[in-house]
Amino acid sequence: MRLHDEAIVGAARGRHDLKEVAMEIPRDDLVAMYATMAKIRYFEERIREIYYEDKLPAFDIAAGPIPGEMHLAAGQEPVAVGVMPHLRPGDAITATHRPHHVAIAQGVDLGRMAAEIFGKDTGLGHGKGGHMHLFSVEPSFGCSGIIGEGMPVACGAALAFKRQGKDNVAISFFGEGAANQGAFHESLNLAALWNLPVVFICEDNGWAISVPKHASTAIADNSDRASAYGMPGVLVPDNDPIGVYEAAGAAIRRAREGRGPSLIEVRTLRLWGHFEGDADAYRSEEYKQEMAEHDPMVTYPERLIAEGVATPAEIDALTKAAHEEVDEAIEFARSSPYPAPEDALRHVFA
Amino acid sequence: MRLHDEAIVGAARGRHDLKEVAMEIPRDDLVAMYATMAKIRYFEERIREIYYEDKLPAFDIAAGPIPGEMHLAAGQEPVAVGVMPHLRPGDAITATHRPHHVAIAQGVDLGRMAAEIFGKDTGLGHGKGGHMHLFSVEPSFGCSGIIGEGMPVACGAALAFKRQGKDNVAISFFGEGAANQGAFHESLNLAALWNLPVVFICEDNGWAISVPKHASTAIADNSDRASAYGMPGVLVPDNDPIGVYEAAGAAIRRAREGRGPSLIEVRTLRLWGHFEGDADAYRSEEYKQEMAEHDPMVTYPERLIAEGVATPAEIDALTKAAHEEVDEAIEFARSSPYPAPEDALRHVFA
Amino acid sequence: MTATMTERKLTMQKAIAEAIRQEMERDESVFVMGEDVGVYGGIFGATEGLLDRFGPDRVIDTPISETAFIGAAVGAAIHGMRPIAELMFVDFFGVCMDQIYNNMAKIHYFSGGAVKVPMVLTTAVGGGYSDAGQHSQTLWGTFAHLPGMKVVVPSSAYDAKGLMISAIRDDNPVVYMFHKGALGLGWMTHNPHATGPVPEEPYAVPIGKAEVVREGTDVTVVTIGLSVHRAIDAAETLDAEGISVEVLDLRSLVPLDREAIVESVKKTHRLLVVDEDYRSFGMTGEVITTAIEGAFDFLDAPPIRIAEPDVPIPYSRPLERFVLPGVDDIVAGVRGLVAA
Amino acid sequence: MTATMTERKLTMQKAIAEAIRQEMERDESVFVMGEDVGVYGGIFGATEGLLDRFGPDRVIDTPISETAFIGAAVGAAIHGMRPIAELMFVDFFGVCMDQIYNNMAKIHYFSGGAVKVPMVLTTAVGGGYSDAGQHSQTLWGTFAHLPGMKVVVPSSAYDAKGLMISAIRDDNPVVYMFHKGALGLGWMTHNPHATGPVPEEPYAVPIGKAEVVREGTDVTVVTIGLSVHRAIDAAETLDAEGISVEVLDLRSLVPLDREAIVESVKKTHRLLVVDEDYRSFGMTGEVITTAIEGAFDFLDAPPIRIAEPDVPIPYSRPLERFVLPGVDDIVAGVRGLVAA
Ligand SMILES: Cc1ncc(C[n+]2csc(CCOP(=O)(O)OP(=O)(O)O)c2C)c(N)n1
Ligand SMILES: Cc1ncc(C[n+]2csc(CCOP(=O)(O)OP(=O)(O)O)c2C)c(N)n1
Ligand SMILES: [Mg+2]
Ligand SMILES: [Mg+2]
Repeated sequence: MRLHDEAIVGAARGRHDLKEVAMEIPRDDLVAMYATMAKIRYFEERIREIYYEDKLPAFDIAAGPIPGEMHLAAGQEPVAVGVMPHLRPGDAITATHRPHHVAIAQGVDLGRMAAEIFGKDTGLGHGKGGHMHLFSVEPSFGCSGIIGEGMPVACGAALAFKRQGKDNVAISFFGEGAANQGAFHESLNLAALWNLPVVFICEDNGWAISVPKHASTAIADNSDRASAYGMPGVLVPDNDPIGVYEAAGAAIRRAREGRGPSLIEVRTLRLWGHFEGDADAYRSEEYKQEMAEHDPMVTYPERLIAEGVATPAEIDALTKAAHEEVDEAIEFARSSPYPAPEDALRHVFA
Repeated sequence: MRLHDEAIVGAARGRHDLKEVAMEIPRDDLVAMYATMAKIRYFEERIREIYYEDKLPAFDIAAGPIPGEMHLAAGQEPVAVGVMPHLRPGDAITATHRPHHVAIAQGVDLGRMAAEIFGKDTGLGHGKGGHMHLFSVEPSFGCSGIIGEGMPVACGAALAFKRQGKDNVAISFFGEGAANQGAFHESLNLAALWNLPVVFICEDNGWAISVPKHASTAIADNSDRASAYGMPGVLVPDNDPIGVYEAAGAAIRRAREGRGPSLIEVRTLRLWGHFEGDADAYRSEEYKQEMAEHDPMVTYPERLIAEGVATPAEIDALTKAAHEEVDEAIEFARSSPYPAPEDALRHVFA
Repeated sequence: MTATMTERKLTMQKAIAEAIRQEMERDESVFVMGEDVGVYGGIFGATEGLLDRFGPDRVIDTPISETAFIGAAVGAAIHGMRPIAELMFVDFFGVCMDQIYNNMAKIHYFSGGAVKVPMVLTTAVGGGYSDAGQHSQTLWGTFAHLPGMKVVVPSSAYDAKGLMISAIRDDNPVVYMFHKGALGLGWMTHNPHATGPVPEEPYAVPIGKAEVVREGTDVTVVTIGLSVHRAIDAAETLDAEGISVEVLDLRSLVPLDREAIVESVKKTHRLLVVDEDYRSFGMTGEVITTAIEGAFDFLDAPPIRIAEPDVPIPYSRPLERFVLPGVDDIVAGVRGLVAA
Repeated sequence: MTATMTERKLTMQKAIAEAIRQEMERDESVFVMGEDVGVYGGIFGATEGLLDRFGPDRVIDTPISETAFIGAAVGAAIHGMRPIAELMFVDFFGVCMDQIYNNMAKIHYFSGGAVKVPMVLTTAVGGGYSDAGQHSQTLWGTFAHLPGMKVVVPSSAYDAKGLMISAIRDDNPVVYMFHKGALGLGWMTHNPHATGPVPEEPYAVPIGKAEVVREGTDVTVVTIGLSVHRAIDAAETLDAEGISVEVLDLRSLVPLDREAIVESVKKTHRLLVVDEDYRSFGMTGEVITTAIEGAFDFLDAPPIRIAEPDVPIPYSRPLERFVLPGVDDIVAGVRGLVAA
């Protein structure tokens, strides 16, 4: 069954011989990727759970401890965690309306991030930004509610790094839907033209809300669009953290060395609805069932265990530690105070 | 010497064996293309001449019978005339801030077009639009002052034709500078995705005002960007009316037959400054000299004569007829009345 | 509400979808495009049921390419169609405004009247449910400032249907804004005002006519969109205090029914303007200036305004509540005005 | 004009270029990007001479990709630079407004003050030379309506330099609009007001302070940009008739110097607002409302406004003259106001 129009998800699962890869990829990274995936998934699960508090039975988007739209990234963990081990202090990331997995992988303060999602004064933006507008200075993270908006910003960060003589890189995450927004084209051309240290990472989950990729994109692979800018384009076809690790590693190295931008497309899975509350009626039960079978939170630790990289006990311990960290962050968020109403007037200007 | 960064202009001049081509291209078309080129060039010359009336010695853009910006297309005639013979009634064209050659080739009423440029009440838009905003209903022509603005509109015209069961096509002209505007990407994707009868024609004159193509475009040929949309991309490297004729003929046929959009890039020459009054100091005298040597108004008729397609006397007669038609249009424009000032308030709403 | 009344009640969302459906049935040239307008039925339900009824040739899901598809609507409109293009949230206008304000809105003028652009741009506006600063704006002031497009904002289900029908039939580009909080969506906080009587048969509500939705004698409250409901609720409260409030629902900003504003102010001598858009350089200043131009000598007190205080809409509930006009704000404003 | 005077005179265009040069010399983090800012020196000369002085790493010609390069300015500003990005004509805002109003202007707020975006967006505004409706607008009302960015519009060479220096040093995004007709360009109709004394040394003119450029007692004319010159010319004419006109140059719309407006109106009791932007939902309404809010009881007559009458700017000379505010219009307006 085809989850993506042109590739069977999981078909390339065997592509990486872990034994061989293990020689290149430090075991620590393989394990750390799992630990971060566990943190992400549990965070998303907790947020989801809390999101529905006081919103039901008749779903009211404005009610509950976490109101507003909520775009969760369950299934897309591999994209974020495969990039993370290659980052250095000072690197910049721009992400999308579905930002949690990336922010968590980059190491954005989990408590302040959760607090922002709860609209609390201890949040990253003192409650002004919310889930789609998480901004962190160290590490440098930003996201936005407008499709494609972060791509030019990443170019600018990269331009600053270049001008400042730093070997930092900027990473821009965006969905396959965003790849049809003008900003994609302009940004990739600019990055290639100016040889900027940017890596563009397309999270192809096959869907832009209810619109499947084949109804939005004239060709099968956005990675093929890299040739329109003379930059390398790489496809990671199987939502595999290791595939992302390899592709991102090469692209980030390239960027750090002053050899310019790259485009990586990762076929990933949006396990849940576009946003919470989405009935997800445009995807069949069969489709959802097959997605569940390819859930990276199942398949990746299985592989680690099967290939002898980690023991079940290690995996359990990592999972538990991840949960504890998330629970603590959520507890911090919950117990934090709301900003004072009139604080709404602050921070328009510096 | 390289006028375009990656191709020597005129290098491919011998590419078309006229004798052979003559079997495919009706002689009438070859000759008509010349006649239209003559009309365009003379029109641009006359406008240029009149444009400077009362503006000198100290150039004042607001003065004279034709005020405002003026972008002339001398040198780009081949792009327009190569497309024209393939058009049918009902086809739609969108052009740019440099629109005259295309409008003339399509057969837009020359007198009303000139009158619009003079700001007269008899103009296509009763003086409201001016040189960058020429709109004609039959033939369907539009242009605009915003880079890339016409490309989505052409997609929409094509969508209408498709829905109405017509075999009409829409042609969108744009500069190589415009190919880095988001609208390019979005339009080409949309056209390919919906299999629309559109032909995108990139007039690559190598310059966006003072910015050379290599400083704006990450790759050499915009025609190569067609692959990012799964559509055919064709390069006409030599500003050759016959090359354009062939490429446009194939693309338009394809579109009419419901086989979807194409992208054609034509290396052409902007013989004059970006706009009148432009000192054109960013291009060397040597460069300008070489451009003059490749002036299609010289090379094309020479070829027609050399290959026995037309006699010098025929060429002269065509030139004379073209001049007469233009003179008449300009005379009509000059002698027409201005709109009444308060007419400015009309036509905001239908 | 002048057309025949019927007992059938609809939410504003259903009224919009019905209007589009009826016009599509009547006129082959009407079609819809936008993100998620097909199987999803529009994120705010404006195209609910249309895909099933008319198929994918007339109800077209688009890529996230607002410049391309809104520009394509312009091109299609020029060539004999009557497209309805949906910009999912008005907040996204920044990626496609050129096609809207410089192209859609100006071609008719540039062509000296020769070319018509009969299209509707639908878009969702408004906050109040913690969607933060890129998904909660109304921005109608921005659209109304730029000439060449009509701008309508219904506040009732009845008007929603009638104005949509007028918009589709209009030979000009019409920006049709629906306030998310007034649609009566199942997943938004219940709004009793969102449901109202809507005749089955097609009818047109004229664009450019304001409506006195509540008569009063002491103060005129001029507003639009969801704030009409807020104003009515405030008026009920004030009634109990013996203050009689007239509520004028502008219904469209372009054309702006200046006569209706002036007339009401001449009657009540006091004006409060309520706006969910940013305060400065927007609707409140325009309405107050209109009153000054037309009824200066009738004013017993300087007009006042309640609007979003020129800050991006914040996410957190207490912050957002603080910046959006509330019923209490209107009550307090009217009290102050009467005391002045 | 409070800083030390010098006899050296510059056009506004030279004053802008000098300000940028001096700031680039002072601060390595300042750089310029935009279309034709390099060898061409900016279509309106704002970056004249900078490429030679600073080279292509700090004076960067861009593709025609406003979304990308203005967004890149945002990214660079966040990361320690102070970019100046030029949007060649303000009319082009529609292709890149999202980066401007939703990103540049809001990140500081969304981040709760953590992230700063110190950048300047320069752009040319205004008509009067038959460049038609996509190259002649001022649109400052559109920018001023949307929160999070400062909006400045100098009318003199002195202010142009001082405001540019303030804009570059400001930790906030500043939209810096220069009116083509006020720049003193060789190829524009000669404007004697465009040239004025400009000190050599760097100095800052504060953003948010209006200036009384001509004192008067009978009528206040509030305006901005090129219309300041029109108002001064009108005032001279009216002087001869015994009407004393005070001209207030707002100099910035955000922040708006409301005190200055109110103060002047309290003195003269009569207000005329002149604006080259579209009339409705813009600056004129905001200024008049500000006067109403602050000086209602001082007004002897309803304030009036002269502005572009809500039509796209037409191309043809007589048409454009008709829609743009002229000296004669101001003279007539003031006469009417005094007679009222
Ligand atoms: C410019 C713009 N257009 C439309 C939207 C509405 N919208 C939000 S998310 C989304 C789908 C995005 O799809 P994709 O880029 O694939 O990301 P995903 O949601 O799959 O992570 C859309 C259309 C928006 N936020 N911005
Ligand atoms: C969106 C936008 N950005 C910038 C401009 C200013 N501008 C007018 S023409 C031009 C150069 C266009 O270059 P190209 O597309 O190659 O066309 P050419 O002038 O060479 O015919 C520029 C930058 C504009 N009109 N619109
Ligand atoms: Mg997606
Ligand atoms: Mg060019």
